[in-house]
Amino acid sequence: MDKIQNKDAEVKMLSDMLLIRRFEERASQQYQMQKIGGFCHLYIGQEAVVVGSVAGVRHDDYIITAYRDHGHALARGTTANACMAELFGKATGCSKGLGGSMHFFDRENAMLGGHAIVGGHVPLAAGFGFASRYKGEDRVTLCYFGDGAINQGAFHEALNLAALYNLPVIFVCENNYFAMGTSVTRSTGLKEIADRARGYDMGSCAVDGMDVRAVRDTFHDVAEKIRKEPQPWFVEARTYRYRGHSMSDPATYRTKEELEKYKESDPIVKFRAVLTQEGLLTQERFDELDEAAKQAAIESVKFAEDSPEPPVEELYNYTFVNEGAK
Amino acid sequence: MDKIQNKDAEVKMLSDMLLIRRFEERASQQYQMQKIGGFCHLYIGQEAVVVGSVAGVRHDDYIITAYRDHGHALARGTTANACMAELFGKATGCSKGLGGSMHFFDRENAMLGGHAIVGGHVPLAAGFGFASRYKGEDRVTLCYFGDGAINQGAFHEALNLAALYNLPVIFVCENNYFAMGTSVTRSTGLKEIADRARGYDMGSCAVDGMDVRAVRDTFHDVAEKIRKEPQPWFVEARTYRYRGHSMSDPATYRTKEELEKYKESDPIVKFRAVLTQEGLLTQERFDELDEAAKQAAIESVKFAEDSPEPPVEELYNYTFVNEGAK
Amino acid sequence: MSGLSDHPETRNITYRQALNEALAEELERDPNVFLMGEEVAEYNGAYKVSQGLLEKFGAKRIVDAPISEGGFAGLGIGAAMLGLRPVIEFMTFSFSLVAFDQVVNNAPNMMTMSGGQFTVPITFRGPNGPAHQLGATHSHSTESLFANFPGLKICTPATARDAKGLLKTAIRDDNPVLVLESELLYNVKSYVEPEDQELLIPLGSAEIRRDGGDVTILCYAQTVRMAVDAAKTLNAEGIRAEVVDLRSIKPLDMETILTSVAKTHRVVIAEQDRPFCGIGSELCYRIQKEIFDELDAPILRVAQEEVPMPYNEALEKAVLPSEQKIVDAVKKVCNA
Amino acid sequence: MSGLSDHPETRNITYRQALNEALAEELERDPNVFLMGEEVAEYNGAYKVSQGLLEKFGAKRIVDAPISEGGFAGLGIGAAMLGLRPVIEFMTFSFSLVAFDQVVNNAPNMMTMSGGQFTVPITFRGPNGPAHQLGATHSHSTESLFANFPGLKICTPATARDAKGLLKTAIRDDNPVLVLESELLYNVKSYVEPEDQELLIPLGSAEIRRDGGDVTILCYAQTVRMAVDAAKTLNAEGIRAEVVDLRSIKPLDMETILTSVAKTHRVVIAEQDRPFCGIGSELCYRIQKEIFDELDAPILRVAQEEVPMPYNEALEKAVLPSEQKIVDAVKKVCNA
Ligand SMILES: Cc1ncc(C[n+]2csc(CCOP(=O)(O)OP(=O)(O)O)c2C)c(N)n1
Ligand SMILES: Cc1ncc(C[n+]2csc(CCOP(=O)(O)OP(=O)(O)O)c2C)c(N)n1
Ligand SMILES: [Mg+2]
Ligand SMILES: [Mg+2]
Repeated sequence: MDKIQNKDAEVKMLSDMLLIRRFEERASQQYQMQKIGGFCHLYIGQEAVVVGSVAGVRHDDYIITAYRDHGHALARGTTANACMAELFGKATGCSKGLGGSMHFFDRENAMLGGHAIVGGHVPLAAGFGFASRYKGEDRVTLCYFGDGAINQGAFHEALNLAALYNLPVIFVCENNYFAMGTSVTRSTGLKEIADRARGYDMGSCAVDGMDVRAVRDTFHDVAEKIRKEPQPWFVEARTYRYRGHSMSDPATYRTKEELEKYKESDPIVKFRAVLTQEGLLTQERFDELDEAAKQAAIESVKFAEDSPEPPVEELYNYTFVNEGAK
Repeated sequence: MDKIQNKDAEVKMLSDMLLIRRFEERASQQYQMQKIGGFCHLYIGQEAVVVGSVAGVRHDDYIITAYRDHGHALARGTTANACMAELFGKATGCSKGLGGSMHFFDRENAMLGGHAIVGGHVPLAAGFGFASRYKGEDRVTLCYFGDGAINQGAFHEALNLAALYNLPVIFVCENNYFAMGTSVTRSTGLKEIADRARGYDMGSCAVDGMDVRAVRDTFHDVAEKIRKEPQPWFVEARTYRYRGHSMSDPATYRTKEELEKYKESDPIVKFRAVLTQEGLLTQERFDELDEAAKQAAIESVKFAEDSPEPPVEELYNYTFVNEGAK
Repeated sequence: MSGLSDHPETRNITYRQALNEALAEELERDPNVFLMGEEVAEYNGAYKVSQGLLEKFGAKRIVDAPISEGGFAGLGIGAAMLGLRPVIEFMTFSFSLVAFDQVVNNAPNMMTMSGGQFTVPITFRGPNGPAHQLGATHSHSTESLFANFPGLKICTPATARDAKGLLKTAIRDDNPVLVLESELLYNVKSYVEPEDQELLIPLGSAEIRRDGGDVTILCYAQTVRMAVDAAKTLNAEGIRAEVVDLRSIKPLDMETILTSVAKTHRVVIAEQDRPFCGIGSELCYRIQKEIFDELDAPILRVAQEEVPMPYNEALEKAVLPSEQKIVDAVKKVCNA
Repeated sequence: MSGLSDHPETRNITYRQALNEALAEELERDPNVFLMGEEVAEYNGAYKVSQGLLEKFGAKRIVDAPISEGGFAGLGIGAAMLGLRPVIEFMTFSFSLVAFDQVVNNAPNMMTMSGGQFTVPITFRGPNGPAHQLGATHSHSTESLFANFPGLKICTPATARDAKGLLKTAIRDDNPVLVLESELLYNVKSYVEPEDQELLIPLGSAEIRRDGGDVTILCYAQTVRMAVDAAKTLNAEGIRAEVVDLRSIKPLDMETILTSVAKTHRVVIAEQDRPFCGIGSELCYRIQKEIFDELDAPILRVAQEEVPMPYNEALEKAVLPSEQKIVDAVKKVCNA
């Protein structure tokens, strides 16, 4: 664990979380200014899950997630510019402006997409695991989804296939306790989400998704285990989203008190305190990092604004691969 | 349990199993003579599962199953005539010749169908349970399916819904160890099928599906329990099919020895021995019962042969309910 | 005539409110009617169509479901087999694709497979078709897919009045009916009869939104307003377009369609769906089959471009039908 | 010309065998190709199309799957995104309906949604359309459903030669391709080039099965033989029908179709699917749009009757297209 626990890596986790937070705040603002269309789901509050999990695995391991995907791309190294440009629907966006908020892709960074049909991407993750084994690679796949997705047929079939074929996939349930307005107690009779894995005889564990180090360590351990002995694993990361489900949701289904309670264990505040206490972070350094994150977010808006639209003449260029291009 | 364990009821179970066995033998013969079209899946070997379970519950409890459904209709009281006529595609069939082998229905006997899309009927069973509760009835639903069906998305969603809404449905996995040529060890990583229920926090048990009394008692107990406190339950009935998957399957994927081993615990032979030993059955009585079953099967062929075809003029009568018929 | 605009002195309500009234009235009338779907109860509907219904009818009748479209569609079908009259909301019909097998196999085939013993009086409803920049997976027009299956009825209200009258009729129908609403119309107001006046609009009756003798524009749902606007624009140029709102896709009101075409001899179809094997193709076949000799020009359709829906606003606009595209198509068929 | 009958001195093999050769050759050629589906390996295929492949290529390349069509279709799509070239067998395309969302959302939209970063070089194959008395849920013709989605290619081989040549082309195509086979054709033999001769048939090229100048019969898959037989019958009555086998539904070979129609001026479409928004409706739209003035009679289609498929043999026959129905339709358009 030495390598991932060095000071730079720790500080990088903090700055990644800050970047996501600041980026999402800007996205929210730009959405309200109607610079962004369609649906827009913010990741604020959940930053430690993706930052910790990505930090715990290799950069060439595959990741895939649902529509709440800005954080996943940013944590993987997609630039804020490419992300904001995507929200603006610009040609410089990470999906060339064709995907939008729910469909961030970044092949270079092994980010295999945000996907908008709940549960629909989980079988794809089994396919990545299958491809890894087929090719003899030792890459693992991280497949993120929400607590609401575990009741979809596609989820079920994919988990059974992964268990049957021993595919190296970590199924990551980001349990933020709500699927839109439906609390998790109203979507399944299960008391512990991680127990769903028992129906597949699949290893599982739960982790405090507000504690970035705990997340990183859990994923590192699980990933190294299944890299050596290919098999799927189920991780429930308990977290919370501060904002509504999407920009149009006032989130009246939960109390202010509940939200405030979770904010007390804010992943950024908490991790900042830990690093400070351990002497790894000064006030100045934190301010620098936060300022850099804010600047990157502001800069991304400018970049997106200045970027060109995808040309209408190219409308038909993305339906079929050119016949010649074998 | 007195009522269901009286002598007549016990003998009735034996004669029902005999009727199914003899009916299926005739169906096999008639299929080979090309009197029956489409697919045809025989229930031989599994008789104790449906006969025992149906004997354990009330006659107004709902049942629904997959395409291997001849036994289910017969056990419920659909006549051999109506069943054979259905196989022949005749207007006197239990589904008027429109359903065929895979789609036996009998509303009178609360048999809500054989259904041919693997797993596709499981949500319907949740609907029956929902309707029972909605109407304030105390009927339970028995939903039968094979070991291969537990890997379908529809199965998963239905079980979660049933658990969430506390629906009085017994999900009955008739584990005959094969889905076509795929042994159950090759379709799921699970070691015990009943464990799949753990992923829904649903009560479950396994029963020897070759022992008709054990099956009856299990279903009686589960049904009475969930009749009082509505909730779903999962029962794995371990059984074996003697024939190929369908009439066209030579079943080369298993050994003769394996088949012979299971035949040693043949549900009819076993139960006959028990009844004889307990003094509830004589040789003569058994011969009578078997003869009656054989006669009923022979008679059903004649009935089917003599029955009229559904009139071609009625082709359009079964697509929409007549507008007036509210 | 058009029924699309406000009525000065009478009751004008939104399409959303009209659907809400239809649900409330049918829930009130028949205790076997219940509403099930994601977020329909406590959240009052993702698009607020079921606003207030939980409060009024309670949790037995207004039932929140987890994200298991196939599961609860099938649950509804099972309940319908036993005589309940479920209304199943798909948050959008794009999500009906994960429930496809239930909707196309279990609902429409049950009557045939059971030799008439079981029928399925169920209503599936929710918004259908593209909204604003929702991308490739969230913009599906499902009408032609479902229309391909015998045993399903389908309607596509374009106005508040039709939304109310068709939904009420659908709920009372003893067959499976799909009510394909439109997110983009939820906020649009139009005249609807007072609440004390029962409003039932039969399936299979088209409505002429504007009279004209030069060309027939066939349209439904989102394209009705575009077609009426196109007709107004064309009028200024001396082309009088008759605008026929199909209102139901199945059954189709061929009589109204053919009467119009026999008068105008020219047809443009304005459809919100994808072209290949879309609704327009079926209309075209039926019209030319029935009154081939009446046609003075090829039938043209204005549908989506044949690409997965892009997110970018300008590209999305380029994909979708529009007033301008309808105008252009009409001019083409009129000069032919 | 017809390509449907045995070739006296050369190699005649079954449609099944042709598919098997196509799979074997492509598995041999490209290590990234693998075959996955229910019973494809140890059982050698429910319809024996994959006979011997497990033995030859091993369990890594020929993979049995549980009854989880959505799951393994999606698995294949994921693997294809990473450069493998999966061939996914649906035991029949009736079962593709439980995998519908995967096939229509994840496969064709990925390229658009990712701005071109990911493509999905996958082949979905298996028998499609009615076979013998399989009833309402097991007789689906899925071609028009999938054809409605931009981003999918679809072919429908009617002969052993086409089965081989089209499947090989499909596997090499960098886009998702559906190869819709036909259970009723698996045992039918016809001429196929020797195994040492590479056979690739491009998608989007129709084949004229019989020349004629009086009427064009458009057909594909199961209806090709019916159409050829009908043409022979009609010939005896002095009507020379040109039989055009589409071979691919997407892309459509409009050039061949239009050339034929421009010559004959009359069209009958013989399709195995359900009529409403079926393939025939699309063909009709395109033909009348392109060469309206060449048409001397309305286009007629012979498709299934619009009912869920009944089990009874006579009723099933009444539902399906037939040589006789084609003959009758041709006579109608020729007397028009
Ligand atoms: C199949 C399907 N059904 C419904 C939706 C609409 N929908 C989008 S997100 C969402 C809630 C998902 O909740 P969860 O899985 O917990 O993820 P979270 O939003 O909390 O990240 C729903 C119902 C959808 N996109 N896909
Ligand atoms: C969705 C779907 N996929 C595939 C099939 C084809 N099929 C019919 S039965 C069967 C095997 C089912 O096995 P199991 O559930 O164990 O039931 P059993 O035949 O043993 O009674 C398969 C694959 C189908 N009917 N439906
Ligand atoms: Mg959630
Ligand atoms: Mg089995």
